[in-house]
Amino acid sequence: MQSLTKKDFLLLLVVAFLTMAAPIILNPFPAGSGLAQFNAGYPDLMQRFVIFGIFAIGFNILFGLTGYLSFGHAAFLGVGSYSAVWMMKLLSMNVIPAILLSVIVAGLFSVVIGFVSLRRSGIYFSILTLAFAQMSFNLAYSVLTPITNGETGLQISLSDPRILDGANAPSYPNLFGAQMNAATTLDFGAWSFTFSVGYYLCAVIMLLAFYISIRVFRSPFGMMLRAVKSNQQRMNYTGLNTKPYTLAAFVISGMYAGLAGGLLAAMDPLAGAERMQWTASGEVVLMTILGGAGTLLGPVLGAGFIKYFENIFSKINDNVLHGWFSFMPDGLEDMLIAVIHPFVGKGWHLTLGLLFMLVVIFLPGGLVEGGQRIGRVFRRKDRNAGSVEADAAAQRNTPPAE
Amino acid sequence: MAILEVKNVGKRFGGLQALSDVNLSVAENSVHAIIGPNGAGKSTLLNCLVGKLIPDTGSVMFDGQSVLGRKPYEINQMGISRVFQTPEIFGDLSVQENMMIPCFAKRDGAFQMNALTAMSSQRDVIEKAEEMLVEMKLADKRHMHAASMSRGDKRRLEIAMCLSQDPRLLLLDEPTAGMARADTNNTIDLLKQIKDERDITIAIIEHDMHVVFSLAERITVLAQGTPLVEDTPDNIKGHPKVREAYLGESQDAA
Amino acid sequence: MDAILLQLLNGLDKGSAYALIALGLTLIFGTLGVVNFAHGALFMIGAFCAVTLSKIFTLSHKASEPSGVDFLGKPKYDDILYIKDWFGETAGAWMLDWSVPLSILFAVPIMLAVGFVMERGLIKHFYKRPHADQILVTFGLAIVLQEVIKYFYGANPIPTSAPEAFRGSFDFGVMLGFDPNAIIYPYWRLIYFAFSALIIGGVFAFLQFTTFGMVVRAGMADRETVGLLGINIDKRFTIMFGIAAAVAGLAGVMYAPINSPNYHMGMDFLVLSFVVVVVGGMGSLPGAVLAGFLLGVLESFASMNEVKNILPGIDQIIIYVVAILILLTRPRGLMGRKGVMEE
Amino acid sequence: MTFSNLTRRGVIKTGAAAGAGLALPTYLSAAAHSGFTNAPTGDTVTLGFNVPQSGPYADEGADELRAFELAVEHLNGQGDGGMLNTFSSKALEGNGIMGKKVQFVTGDTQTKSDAARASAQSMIQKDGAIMISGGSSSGVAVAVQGLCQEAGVIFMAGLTHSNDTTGKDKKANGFRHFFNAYMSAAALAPVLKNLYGDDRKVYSLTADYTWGWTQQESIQAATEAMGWETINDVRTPLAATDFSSYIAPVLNSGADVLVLNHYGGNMVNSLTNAVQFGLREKQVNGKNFEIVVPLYSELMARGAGENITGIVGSQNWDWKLENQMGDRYKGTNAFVQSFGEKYGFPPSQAAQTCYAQTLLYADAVARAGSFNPCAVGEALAGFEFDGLGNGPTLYRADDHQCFKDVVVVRGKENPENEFDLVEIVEVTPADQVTYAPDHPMFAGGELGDCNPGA
Repeated sequence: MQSLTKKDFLLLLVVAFLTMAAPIILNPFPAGSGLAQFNAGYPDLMQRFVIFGIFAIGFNILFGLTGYLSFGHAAFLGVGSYSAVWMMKLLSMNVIPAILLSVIVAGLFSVVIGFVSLRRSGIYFSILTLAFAQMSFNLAYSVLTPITNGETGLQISLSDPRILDGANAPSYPNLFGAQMNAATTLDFGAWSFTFSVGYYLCAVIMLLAFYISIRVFRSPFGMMLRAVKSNQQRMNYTGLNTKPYTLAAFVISGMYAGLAGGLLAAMDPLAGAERMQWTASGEVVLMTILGGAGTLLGPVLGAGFIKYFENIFSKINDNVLHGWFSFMPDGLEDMLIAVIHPFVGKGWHLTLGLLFMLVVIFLPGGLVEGGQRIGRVFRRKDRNAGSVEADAAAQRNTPPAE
Repeated sequence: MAILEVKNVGKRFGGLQALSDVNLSVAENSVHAIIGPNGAGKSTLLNCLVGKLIPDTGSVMFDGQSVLGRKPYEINQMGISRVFQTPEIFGDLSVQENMMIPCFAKRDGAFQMNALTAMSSQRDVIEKAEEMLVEMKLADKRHMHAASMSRGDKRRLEIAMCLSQDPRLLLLDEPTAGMARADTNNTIDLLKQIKDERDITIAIIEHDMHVVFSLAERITVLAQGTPLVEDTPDNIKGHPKVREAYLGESQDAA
Repeated sequence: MDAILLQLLNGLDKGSAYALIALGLTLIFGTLGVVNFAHGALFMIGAFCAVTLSKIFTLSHKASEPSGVDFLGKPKYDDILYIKDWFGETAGAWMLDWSVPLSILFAVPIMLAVGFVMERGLIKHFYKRPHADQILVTFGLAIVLQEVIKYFYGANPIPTSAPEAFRGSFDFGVMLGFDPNAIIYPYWRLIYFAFSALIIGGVFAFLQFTTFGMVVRAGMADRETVGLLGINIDKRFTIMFGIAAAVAGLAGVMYAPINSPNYHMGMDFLVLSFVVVVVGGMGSLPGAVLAGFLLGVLESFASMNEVKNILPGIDQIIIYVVAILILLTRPRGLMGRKGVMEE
Repeated sequence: MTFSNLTRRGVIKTGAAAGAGLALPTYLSAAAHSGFTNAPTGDTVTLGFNVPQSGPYADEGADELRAFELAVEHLNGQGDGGMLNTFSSKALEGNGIMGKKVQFVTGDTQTKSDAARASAQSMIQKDGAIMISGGSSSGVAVAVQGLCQEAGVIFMAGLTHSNDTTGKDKKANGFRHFFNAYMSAAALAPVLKNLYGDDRKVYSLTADYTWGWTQQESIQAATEAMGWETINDVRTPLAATDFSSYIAPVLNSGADVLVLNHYGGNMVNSLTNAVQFGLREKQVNGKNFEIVVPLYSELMARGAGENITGIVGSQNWDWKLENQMGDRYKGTNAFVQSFGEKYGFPPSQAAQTCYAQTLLYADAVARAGSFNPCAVGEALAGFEFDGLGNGPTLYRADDHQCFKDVVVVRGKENPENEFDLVEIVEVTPADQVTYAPDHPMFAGGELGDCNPGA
C-alpha cells in the first residue's frame, strides 16, 4: 500500500472500515421496532451491495475513465454466473475455482466482444455492446437452455458429479469448508447483528477490487484512459495507440463484471438469464452515473443506493405504514398513508425514477458531489473557527486531483 | 540531405482533384513553409504526411522510410509530431498530465500495460515533463485544468508536448490562426527559439505572411493542388506567379 | 412465394411502427442532440390517450331499477353510459366504436403539450450536459411516466378495439391469383401502414417545404451558425420536440388496437427503436425510416419456419445480428453523418 | 440461512468484546438453538408473501396479495372465516397458528428469479419469515423453491404451471397447490374431442422457454393420443410483442386448430393478433377454425377483451364453480363471499390458490403441532382434504403436487362485466388428470430430504 497517496490510503481505510462494520452500521434500528424496516444489515442485501459495488467499480474503469458507454456489461455478469455454477456442478462446491473460472471466462468474452465493438465509438459502440448482450440474453433464455437451463436458471442439484468433492464435502458453496450461508447473530439488547461468512468473503474481495481500482486510476495507464476520453486525436498524434488501451479497459471491466457474477453465484448458487438482459446492463450504467462516473467511490454508492431501494422500499406495504402512523388520529393517519402509498411497496420504481431525476438535476456529479457539497458546508464552518483552522480548510478546498 | 521527400503525390475526393503531382523535399534542420490560397490543398497534403489520409498516387518518405499505410501513431513514433490549427490538448487533464503523456509515449511506445504502476515511481517521466514545463514557462500552471487556459497557453502547451518527444520533424498547421498580434509574435519568437536551440526540422503551413517570412528558410507555394514554385523567401516575395495566385488574392481581400 | 409475399407485407407493417418511433427519436437526436430514453414512454402515453378516451366514453351512471343480482347476491344496477344519454343510442354507440380514430384528435394537442412541457421544463437544461446525464434523467422520467400510468390503469393490458368496420381482414391472395386464405391481412394493420406512411411523408414534407423546416434542417447541420444568423432556434427546437412527441404519440394511438396497451410497452420498444435509429445512422431521418422498414422485414422473414428450421432461434436475435453487421460494415449506420454522437 | 454457529463460548467472547461499552448480550439468538430456521419465539409468527408487484404480472400479484391478507385475517379469527368454515380439517381455531398471531411481510419478485430470491432472502434473513408463498411464474417458483430448500423454510408455491416445479425441480420443502401443464392437457383433451371431433390438425405457437415447452409437450401428447395431428410447432421469442409474423402463415398451413402455449402478455398479444387475422371466422378442411389457449387466466382474459369469445382453455379454479357444478366444490362460495365483500369483485384463480396454500400451511402446522418445516412437510405430504373450493384433493407425498379436478372454460359470448369473461364448459375429474410420479415428463429430479435449516 506504500504506493498510494495519503488521501487515497485514507479513502481505502474508510471504505474498509465501513464494509467491515457494515453488519452493525446498516442495522441502526432495534429489531422489531417500526423503523427496523429500514435496516439493511442482513447478509443477502449486504452481499448484493458489495457485489454490485464490484460490478460498478469495474464498469467505472471503462466508462468513467475512457468515456466508452457500454450497454452490454450485464452479459459478462451473466457469463460469470453461469461459469461459476457450472464449476460448482462439475468440480467442487469450493467457491475459489468457481470465482476464478468466472473471471477468466468473462475476460475471454470481453476480449471478443470488446475487440469487435471498439471498432466504433460513441453511440455506435453502445449499440454494438447492447446488441451482443441482448443476443446472449435471448439465446440463453431459449436455444441455449441445455447450458443455461433457460427461464428457470441454472441451479446446483444433488446429482451433480462434483469430481473434486469427497463424500462428506458440504453441499453448499463454501470456502474450504466454511459455508457461505453460515452466520452468527449477536444480540445487544434490542439490536441484532448478523455476521455471515459469505458477506465477509465478498467484502474482502470488494476491498481488493477497490484497491486495484485506485491503483488503476492513479497509474500511467489510468491517465492514458482519461486522455482517451479527453482527446483521441491528440492521443493518435502523440504516438499512442488508443485501441489496446480501450480494449484493456474493456477487458478489465468485463473481468470485474465476471467476478461480480461469480460471487453472486457463490453466495446463492443460481444463474438466471435475466442477469444478462439490457435492463441489468442499464442498471450498472445508472449506478455509475448516479454515484458519480469517474470518481472512485461513486459507483459503490450508486450500487448501494439502487439496491437499497429495490430491496427495502419494495417491502413497505400498507400494513407497515399503518404500523408506523398508528399513533396518529385516524383521519390524519389515513391521509398520510394515502400520500405515501404510491411511493413505496409496489410503487418503489416511482421513487427510484424521481430520485434519478432529482440527483441528476441537482447534483450533476452524482452522489459523490452531494457528499462533497455537504463536506464543503462543514468546512466553511470550520473556516470561521480560527486562523489556523482556516488555513487547513483552505488547503483542503483545493480541487481534488480526480 | 532531405528528411522528408514527397514524390508525385495525388489525392482525389470524388470529383475533386485535391492534390496532383505534388513533389516536395524538406531539408533536415530547416524551416520549410507551405503557403497557398484557401483550397490549395495544404491541409490535404499535411494529412497525407501524418497518416490521416492515404494518397492515391506517389510516395512519402521520411528519413528514408515510407510513411504510406502507417497509422498516425506509428508515424508519430517514427519522429513526426503535429501541431494543429486549433490546439489539440487533453482538456480534461491537468497541464502537468498533458505534459507527461507524450513523455510516456516517447519512453514506452504506442502501448504499455502499466495499470498497477504507481505514478510516483515514474521519476524519469515526471522530471522530463517538469523540465519541459519550466522551459516553456508553463510551470506555474502545472495544476491547472488544461481546458481553462488561454488560447496562447494552449498553443504553447501543445508545442511543448510535441517537443517533449524530441521529434525529428515538427509539422505546424497554421499555428497562429486566430491569434492576436502579440500572441502571434510570441509564437514566432518561440518557434525561432526552438529552431535555434534544437536539432529539428520544422514544416509549417501558414496563411500569415508575417509569420512565414519571419521564420521560413524555404517556401513552397501550393495552388490548386499542385506546387507552383519552391524558393527562398526573398525570391518568393517578388515572384510574379505567386503574386498572381496568392498575394494578389490577399491584396484584394485587404 | 405467397409465404414470402405475406411476410414482406407483414415486415412492412411491423417496420412502419419501428420507423414511426425511430423518426421521432432521431428528430430529437438530430435537432437537440439529446438522447431521449423517455421516447418509448411517449409512445406508451399515446396509446393510453386512446385508452383514456374509450374510458371517458364508457363513463356511466347506475340505472335506477335493479336488473338482477350480482355475484354476492346483492341487487345489481346496470351501467348506463353518459354518451348514450347525451348523444342518443346510435350516435353514442358510434362514438364508442370509433373511439380510437377519434382519440387522434384528442392525442395531438395532448402530446404536443407533453412535448413542450418536457422540453421547456427538463430537457432544455440538459443540452450542454454529457449524454450520460441525459440518459439518466430521461430514463428516470420514463420510469416516472410509466409508474404514473400503472398507478391509474394497472399493469394488465387494456383491450382497445378498432372500429367494427375495420376488424376483419383482407384477402390479397385472391387479388393476386393465389388461393384464398394464402395472403390475408387485417384491415387495421393496413390502415396502420398507410397512416405511418402519411405521417412520415408529412414530417418530411414539413421539413422540406416550409421555412420552419428549412431552419430546423439547417440547425441540425450546424446549430451555431444558424444561431448566429439571429434566428431563434431554441423556440423552433421546442416545437420540434413537441412534433416528435406527437409523432410518437400518434404511433401509440394507432397501435392500441393492434396490441392491447400496457404500462411497460414503451420500454419494450425503447431498445428496439434505439437500434433502429443507430442502424439508420445518427441524425438521419431517411436513415431511421429505411432502417425501420429493413429491420421489420428482416424480422418477419427470420420468423418463417423455413428459416427457423435452418437456424434455430434466429428470430430471437436477427435484429441484433443485422445491427452488428451493418455497424461493422458501415461505420455510421446506413445514412449517418460524420461526427454525430461519436464521442 | 444456516446458523452453523461457532462454539457458544466463542460467540459470547466476541459478543462481549464487540459489545464493550454498549450493553452485554442479553440472550443469544433463539434461531440458532431451536433446531430450525426462524423458529417463532414470541407470540407471533411471520409469513412471507412474495408476489410480483412490478412488471407485467403486477395486477396478478396484487390479487394474490389480497388473498393472502384475507387468509391472514381469517387465520387470526377476524372477518367471516371464509373457507375455514368449509375446510375438512378442523385443526385451525381462528386464534392464529398454534395460538401465535399471524403477521406477514410482502416483497416484489419483479417476475425475475434473481429479484425474487433477493426478496425471499430478505424475508427469511431479516424478517424471520418461516414460510414463503406467492409468485406468478414458474421460473420464479423454481428459483424461490430452491432457495427455501437451502434456507430451511417451507415454500408454498403460488401460480406456477410448469411441470418442472413438481417434476425435475421438485424439492422436499416445496409444495404446489396449483395444477400443471400435464393436467391442463389431460383435462382439455376429452373436452376438445367432444367439441371439435377427433380429426384435427394442430398448429401451435409456443413461448420459447421451459414453461412453454412443457406445456406444448403435454398438449401434443394428449391431443395426439386422441387422434389429432400436430403439423407444426413454432417457438416464439419471449420478448415478442407482435406475433403477426407467426400468426400470418397459420391459415395457409392446412391446420384447423391453433394452440397458443403462451401466458401473460404473450397470450394477450398472440390471441389478439390471431383474431385480427380473422382465424376465428375461417373455415379450413371444411371445419371451423378453432383456437385453444391451454392455460387461462382471468386477468389475461381481461387483457384480451372480446377476443377470447368462444376460446377454450383450462383453469385451476373458477369463482362460479360451486354455483354451477354443485357442492362438490364447496368452499368456493364462502371464499368468493368474503373476498367479494372485502374487495368488491370476485377473486381470480391465482388468489384462490394463494389463499388455499396459506390455509393448508397453517393447518399442517396445527396438525403437526410444530413449526418445524420437516414436521409441517410430513403433515402436508399425503394429506387428503376437501372444502377449499376444488373438491376432494390429495397433496401427493411423492412429489408434493395437489391432485384435484380441473376446470375447462370457454370465453363467454356476451360477458356481463370484466369479471365474468369465461363460462365453465366441464370439469375433468381428478383421476383423469392424475399421472404416475415417475411419468417421463416429470422425471429427472428428486425431492431429497427436508431441510429444517439450523
